Amino acid sequence: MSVSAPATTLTAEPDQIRRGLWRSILTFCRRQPLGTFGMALVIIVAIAGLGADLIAPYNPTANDFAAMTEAPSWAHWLGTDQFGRDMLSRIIFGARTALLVGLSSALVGGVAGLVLGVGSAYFGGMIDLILQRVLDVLMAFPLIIMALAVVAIFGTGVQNVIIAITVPLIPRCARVVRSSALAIREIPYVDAARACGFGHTRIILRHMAPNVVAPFLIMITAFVGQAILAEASLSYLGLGVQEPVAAWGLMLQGGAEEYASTAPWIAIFPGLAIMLSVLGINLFGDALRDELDPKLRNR
Amino acid sequence: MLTKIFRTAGVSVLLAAATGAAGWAAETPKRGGELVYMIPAEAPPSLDGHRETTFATVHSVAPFYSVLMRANPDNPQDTTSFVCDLCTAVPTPTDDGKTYTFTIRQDAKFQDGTPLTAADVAASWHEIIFPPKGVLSARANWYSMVDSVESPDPATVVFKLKFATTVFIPALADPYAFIYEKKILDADPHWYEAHVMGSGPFHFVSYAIGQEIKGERNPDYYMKGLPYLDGFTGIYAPKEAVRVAAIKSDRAAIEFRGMPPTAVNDLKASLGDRISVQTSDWNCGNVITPNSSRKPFDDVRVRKALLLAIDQWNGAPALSKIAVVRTVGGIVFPGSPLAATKAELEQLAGFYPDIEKSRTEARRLLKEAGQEHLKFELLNRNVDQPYKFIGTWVIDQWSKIGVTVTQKVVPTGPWFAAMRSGDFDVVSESNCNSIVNPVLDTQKYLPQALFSESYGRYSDPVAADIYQNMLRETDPAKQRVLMRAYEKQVIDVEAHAFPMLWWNRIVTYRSYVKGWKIGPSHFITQDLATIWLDK
Amino acid sequence: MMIDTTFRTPIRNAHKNKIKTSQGISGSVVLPPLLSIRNLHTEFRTGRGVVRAVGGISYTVEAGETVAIVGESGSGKSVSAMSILRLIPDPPGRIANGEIMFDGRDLLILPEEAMRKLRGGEIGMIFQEPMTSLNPVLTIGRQITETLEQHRGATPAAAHQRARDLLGMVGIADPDRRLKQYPHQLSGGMRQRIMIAIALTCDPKLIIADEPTTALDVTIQAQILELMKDLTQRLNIALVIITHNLGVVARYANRVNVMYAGRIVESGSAAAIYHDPRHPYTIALLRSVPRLDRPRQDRLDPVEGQPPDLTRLDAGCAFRPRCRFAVAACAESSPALTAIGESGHAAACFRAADIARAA
Amino acid sequence: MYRYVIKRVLLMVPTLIGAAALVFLLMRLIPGDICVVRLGSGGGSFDPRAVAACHAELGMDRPMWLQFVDFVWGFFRLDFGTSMWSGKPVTTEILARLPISLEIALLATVVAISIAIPLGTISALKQNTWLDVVVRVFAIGGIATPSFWIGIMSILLVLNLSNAITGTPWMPPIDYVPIWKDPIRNLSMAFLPAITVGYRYAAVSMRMTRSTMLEVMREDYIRTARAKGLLDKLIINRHALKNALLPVVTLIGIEFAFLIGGLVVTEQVFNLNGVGRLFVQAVQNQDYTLTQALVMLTVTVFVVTNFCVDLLYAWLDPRIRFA
Amino acid sequence: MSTSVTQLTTSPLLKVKGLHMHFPISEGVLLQRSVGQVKAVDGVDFTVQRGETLGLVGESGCGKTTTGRCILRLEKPTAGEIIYDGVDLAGLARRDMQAMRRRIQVIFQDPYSSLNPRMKVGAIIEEPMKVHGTEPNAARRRERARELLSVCGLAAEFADRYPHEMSGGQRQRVGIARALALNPEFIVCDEPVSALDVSIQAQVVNLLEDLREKFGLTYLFIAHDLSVVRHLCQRVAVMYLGRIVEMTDSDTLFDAPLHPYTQALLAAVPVPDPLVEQTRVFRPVQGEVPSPINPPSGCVFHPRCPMAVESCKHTRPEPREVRPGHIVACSQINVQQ
Repeated sequence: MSVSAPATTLTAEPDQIRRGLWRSILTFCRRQPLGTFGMALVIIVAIAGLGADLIAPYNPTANDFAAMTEAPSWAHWLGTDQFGRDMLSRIIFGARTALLVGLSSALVGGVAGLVLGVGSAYFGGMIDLILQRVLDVLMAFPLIIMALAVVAIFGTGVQNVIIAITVPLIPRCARVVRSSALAIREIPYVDAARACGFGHTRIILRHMAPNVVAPFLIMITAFVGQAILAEASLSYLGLGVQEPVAAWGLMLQGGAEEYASTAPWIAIFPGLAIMLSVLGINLFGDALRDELDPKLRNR
Repeated sequence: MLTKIFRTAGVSVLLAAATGAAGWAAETPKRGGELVYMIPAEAPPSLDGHRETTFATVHSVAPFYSVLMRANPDNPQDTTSFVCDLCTAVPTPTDDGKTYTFTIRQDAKFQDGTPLTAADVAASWHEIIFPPKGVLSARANWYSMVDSVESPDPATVVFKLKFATTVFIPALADPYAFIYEKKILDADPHWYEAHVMGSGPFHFVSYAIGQEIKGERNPDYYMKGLPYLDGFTGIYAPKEAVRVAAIKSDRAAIEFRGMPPTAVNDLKASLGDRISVQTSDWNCGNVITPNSSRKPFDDVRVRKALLLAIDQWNGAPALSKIAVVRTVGGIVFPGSPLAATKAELEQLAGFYPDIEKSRTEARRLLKEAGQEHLKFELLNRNVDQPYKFIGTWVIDQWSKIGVTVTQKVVPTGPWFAAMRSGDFDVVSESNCNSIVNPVLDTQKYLPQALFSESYGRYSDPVAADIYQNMLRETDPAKQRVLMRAYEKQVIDVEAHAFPMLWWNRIVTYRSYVKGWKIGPSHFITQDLATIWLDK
Repeated sequence: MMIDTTFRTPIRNAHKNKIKTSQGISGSVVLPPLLSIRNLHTEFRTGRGVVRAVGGISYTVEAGETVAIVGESGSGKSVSAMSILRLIPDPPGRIANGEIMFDGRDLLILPEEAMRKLRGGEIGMIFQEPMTSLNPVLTIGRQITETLEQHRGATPAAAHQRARDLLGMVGIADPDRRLKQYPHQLSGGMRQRIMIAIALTCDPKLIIADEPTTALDVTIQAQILELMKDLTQRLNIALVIITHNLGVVARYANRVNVMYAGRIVESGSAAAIYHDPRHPYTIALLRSVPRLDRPRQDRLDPVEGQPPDLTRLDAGCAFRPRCRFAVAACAESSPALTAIGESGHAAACFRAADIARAA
Repeated sequence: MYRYVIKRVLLMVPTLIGAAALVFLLMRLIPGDICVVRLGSGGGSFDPRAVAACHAELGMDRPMWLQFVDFVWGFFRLDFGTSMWSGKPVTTEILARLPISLEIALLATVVAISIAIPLGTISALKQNTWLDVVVRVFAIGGIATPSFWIGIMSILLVLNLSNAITGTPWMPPIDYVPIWKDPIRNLSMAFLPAITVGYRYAAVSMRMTRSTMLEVMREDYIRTARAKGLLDKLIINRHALKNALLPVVTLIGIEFAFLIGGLVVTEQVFNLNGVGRLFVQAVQNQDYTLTQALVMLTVTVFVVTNFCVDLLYAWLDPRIRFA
Repeated sequence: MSTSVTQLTTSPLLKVKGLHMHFPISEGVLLQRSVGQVKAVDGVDFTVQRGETLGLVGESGCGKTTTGRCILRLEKPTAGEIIYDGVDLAGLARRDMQAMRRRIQVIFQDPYSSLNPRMKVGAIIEEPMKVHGTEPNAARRRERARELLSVCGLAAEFADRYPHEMSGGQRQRVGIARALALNPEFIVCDEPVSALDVSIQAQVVNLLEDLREKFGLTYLFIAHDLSVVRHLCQRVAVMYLGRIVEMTDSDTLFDAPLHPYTQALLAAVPVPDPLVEQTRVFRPVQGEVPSPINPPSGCVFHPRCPMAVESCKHTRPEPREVRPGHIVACSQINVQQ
């Protein structure tokens, strides 16, 4: 072999691995069997939610007085509820509501929290200090209490429930983002960006925000789960999504208690739907965190 | 276990009211024992019946108090039978029906030992009818016909009216109209909010805030031999599931207000004949009220289309399996002689026997009004039984004429606020009073100018006229004719508000509880004096 | 330069040097060495494949001597040291093969319980990061005495006394106060002294120091190294010092093993390594370091290229792509460590002999 | 340390005032008022003159800012006024409900801690074994399941199980008896709610224990401890747990403060006459004084718990204690 | 060195005068008040001539990095002047500073964290050009980024890589390429090689030298590794606890240091040659660096200084030019030639 290897130019070695998306997914599946299970659950919920119109065997809102509180059968796999509505169809359409409520409140709350958190961390000083105090106040209210107040003011319905869940999520998100952003602010590449003379906006958006994305995404997954649960709790108190919209929490409201012993399918299946989807989201989020956090990874 | 649940599910076991009533008359009551019952509500704001409207107050303290008159406890189903409690006989009015003179019994004593006199009765009624400044009287408007209340001597109370009317005696039998001690009222009109001092069958023992109230037998009760019970405990339990479980596990014996059929099925399935049931038509009914001041509900065709779309006759049997509703009726409680018969009802829009015809007409009306794809929001109250059941049902009914409805459910406060400020499209409300008094009860359908708790925001001089005549009509037959005209005007002609199914009171209890008869109102027959335990 | 004659860097104990060099790598003459590692392989199973962090190394350490393991990051020097105490986290790590004889026992087949007694008892260890290697929530005293209590069954009072003595030994004044303090209340240098004290607690025969001064400032580094040297000499403790700092090696080590890509490429006395290097990597390494004691040369002579990916080593010499002496044979097989020149000097290069002339 | 305490105490003040302002505002934004709710809740008609009398009685006709000043001033004098709903002193209303809620919260905490720490530790030490998988699924299950659903299902289970075993259905008592009067009755009432609330609590703490334990076990000082030849038991108990529990302590504290959120729903399910149920009642009745006091109680509990946790943390972590 | 002497006549590119950087230690709830100061930099003066490399050495916490950050205006100095080509950077408004940033660039110590992990190498290098508009054409920018990579010894295909796909040495080259993107005159090198392995270190040192010649750059070279400093710098300033204790040309400093601290520092560094080491006289300096929150009175080095006399405890020695071009801050040194 020649001794005169290029002294000045290093070549990119072709065998260095650049993982493709599919490959990353495969690796993830191999290393995180629980996470994969979670991902599968999430995918099922997503498919159910998106394709509800195509999948659901019945109209989820049509009352059928000829088939009230029927036990699971071939015609109605998961039975019917007190209005004779097909439970399976309502659960499938409920996935749509869950996705809508979960995703939109987690995303809106998350993005608002992201902006507040990163901004607060970046600018520091008085802005940060005041924002911290405001967040302290908001954080001191338990989520359900805050949500109760918001629903009491605006009334129920999908949109208001989303608002009610989003509002208390914002400070929680801002907190998490702020602390990761604070850590990132200390990382030299932010200094490097400042030394290059970049503006605040560019530094925040291009250099800081993308790097809080990993913890942010993981947090979002947790928030989606929390939002679905919060919706269920609100519904249980009668202040969640309202009839005739199909929603899991709503299906449990009344039904879970009234029919738990005489028509348990009305009480059990929506609860299972909530449990499995939130379980799936959390398992997936946990696995994602393990995968993205080098500290938790086995080398 | 699961198979058992599945097998018994859906089996509906309902006993007729008569079954319970026939059974106990023959038996000899046993004395003693303590009754534990559930009060299906949060604890009442105060214990003062004069100022409160919640049944929780009645269910909590009625056993401690006497009243002047009451619905007949031996035949509570008769909406026109009123009997004396503290008076000795129901008086015949004099002075063209404008003066009522009551003789008060002299053997009643307050818990503190003070004898009860006509002065106490007059003072209590005076406080109810003419509340002094700073004192709340929730139902003072029932007594607008009363001119004065006086007690010329310790045994006599005289009511003078402005005009003769049939609504006076039922109003006097209001189960909230507890007789208080005059000297206490004089000293502090608010005293009774937090304290109890009555002359009823039971003496007050204790009240644990938000949790329970306890009473013990009044040994000096003027109805000799009563009460049978040594004492009672009323536990506040707003959650239906908890109440069902409590009765199931015998933590409590009865809940007097009424449970939905599913709960009854559940109890029957697990306890069989250890459970008894009494049912009755309930003097509460839901009302769907469109906001006539808001487009397009200012158009009678739209209102009428919404009314026509609802299939009450077929809805009733189905809904009665899942909700506390049962009977199709008009604006008057079906158990009252003033109520419309089925034939009369079927003449009114919304009650036609042929639903297809009704809906075709409804669609035609909508088309005519240019509202074929009507979309609106139904305002509903955050109460399950039966508000939300009715809501879900009517929304499905309306979808059948192409109307899309979303629902906004709010707690009681915002619900009232929205109704009072007219901030709604269509609201689901109810009409429910402590005692059946049809003419007063149907004030609900008067324009708001005449009755402040009517929320449809319409004006209707015709209806107002008919009502005034009905109020002053003392001949029952003529009054009934006027009622029909009034009903036709507010429903069929104007469709101001749609009376929905009347409720169904199903009281489920441990079979060892005897001596209690169900009435059409959950406020009456709550003094527990005749109840005994067969244990 | 400041003239001060109070302390002169002592020259290695010549008599000891002789014993050791006579045994050398083939060594099995008179006394068995204190520590003898043979053909040690340690690997890590990762998502990217198996990382052969240590690919068959052998060396010996005599009682009381200081042996340096030199190499760049990723050369396997730390892993090889951790392997001695079997502190490789498993999974993902695994000692795949080899033999580690310590004081007559093979550590790789020793039961876990016996191994545990050995750790901290007969072999002490000092780590790179004094900041993180001490438990932040336990007092210094606790962290010293627990070793004694564990290994010697010492009473708390006796352990405390010993801890005070140890602090004195490592040059920490006011030991009573220090023992009650927590690591964060001490400076980096102080903490490393504590680490040394912990390593010394049970009078070990061997101390393994993994980059003990890398995280410290120069002046503190010098203090710590002097202390270690002084103590190991006084107490006749063998020291395996792992470092990438060639200066430290030159100043303190009796013998040196140079590691590259998981293997020892050259081994010998410090003098031999520095003045007669036979492996191209050693040569390149020495040339690439700027010298403090010499006026600046024109340019440094760096080792070009990058260290190899340990997951994809081939049969040939791992240094071959960066080697200016590489020949065809280098691709065929990996050269074994072969003795050359003076006793105890060995290099793993086919052209070791040619290089002597070339260099 | 002394400065630190003072600083933390002072930090509470703006939080409390902010919370007071927020709850005051939120309550008044809710449409409707207590008088109408009170008079109309029976569903029947009521006299409009009574509404006006009620407004005057409750002082609702006074200017808003005056009401706020009264409220804040009252708060600092620990005078919360009287409940607008019942006319009783707010303190009486709350104190009547506090014992049961506190008891459930404490029991739940005990349940949570006694499950979470051992299971979380084992799960971390046996990472990626079947045991770990079971523990993790169990933990995430606690986070994923609506607590009221667990409550409903557990009541049902108890009823049916007891029926199946003894032939008579059994359920926990529905009225509260203080523990010193009748411990068995008291505990049989409290255990189901405590488990229901505690499961989630345990789940959250368990996850935290597991992940910090995993992190700590990779720390250099654990390697040092192993290199010192310490027994595994000692390494885990003294070196790892002590460090790993620091964040867990914080979490347990914060979650304790948030228990009230869980109680809001759970107390409904079990018909417990506690502050959670009182809170829902107060909000629904639009009882401003009571709601305000309850929110301030929650916020104060939150703030004080956080404060205590910080102190505890500082006490446990010498890095802060001696900073 | 002779070059530096000749250039002394021309005006220096950078003149730092009386630089102070005190970080407040603040406490308080809403309104923070200062309860103390970390005197990271406490009165530093030096100049850098055009084309020269000034080494700034010292142990951790001596303020060398903070000095660099002040020049870059990553920190706003508490007091003092930083006159760069006639402009005082210390007082410059943010906007005006942005313009100066084109001329002054930086290379950071840690090649792992000084590159944004979410950006491709090409984008990292192009970004400054884009923001400053020095190369508005995207294609030309791309071209130039590739050029810079090759100047820094990296193949053009690295432009499409993410930093985490590269080794430390490669990343440091990217960091250098980014610094060069705006064609600066002056680069603050903040420990650019200390995180690298020995063999890679040499590669980067050579690269820095090449670039200096090729582009006529001026470096402020901050490092704790004295050998690298000796290799790369014409002049060296030694810092201790926020102050410069000695400053002179490289060879003088390393061969005949005057300040006792410099002497101790040099003595502590082992030389990679056992024979030399055997002959070296060495006694490590005692004690540790005191806290900059509460530095010793008088001469900050006096508690550790073997030459300290009583007056050192009270009087702060001012830097003096004991020989032409040789500045020492020690009252005990009296060399006049």
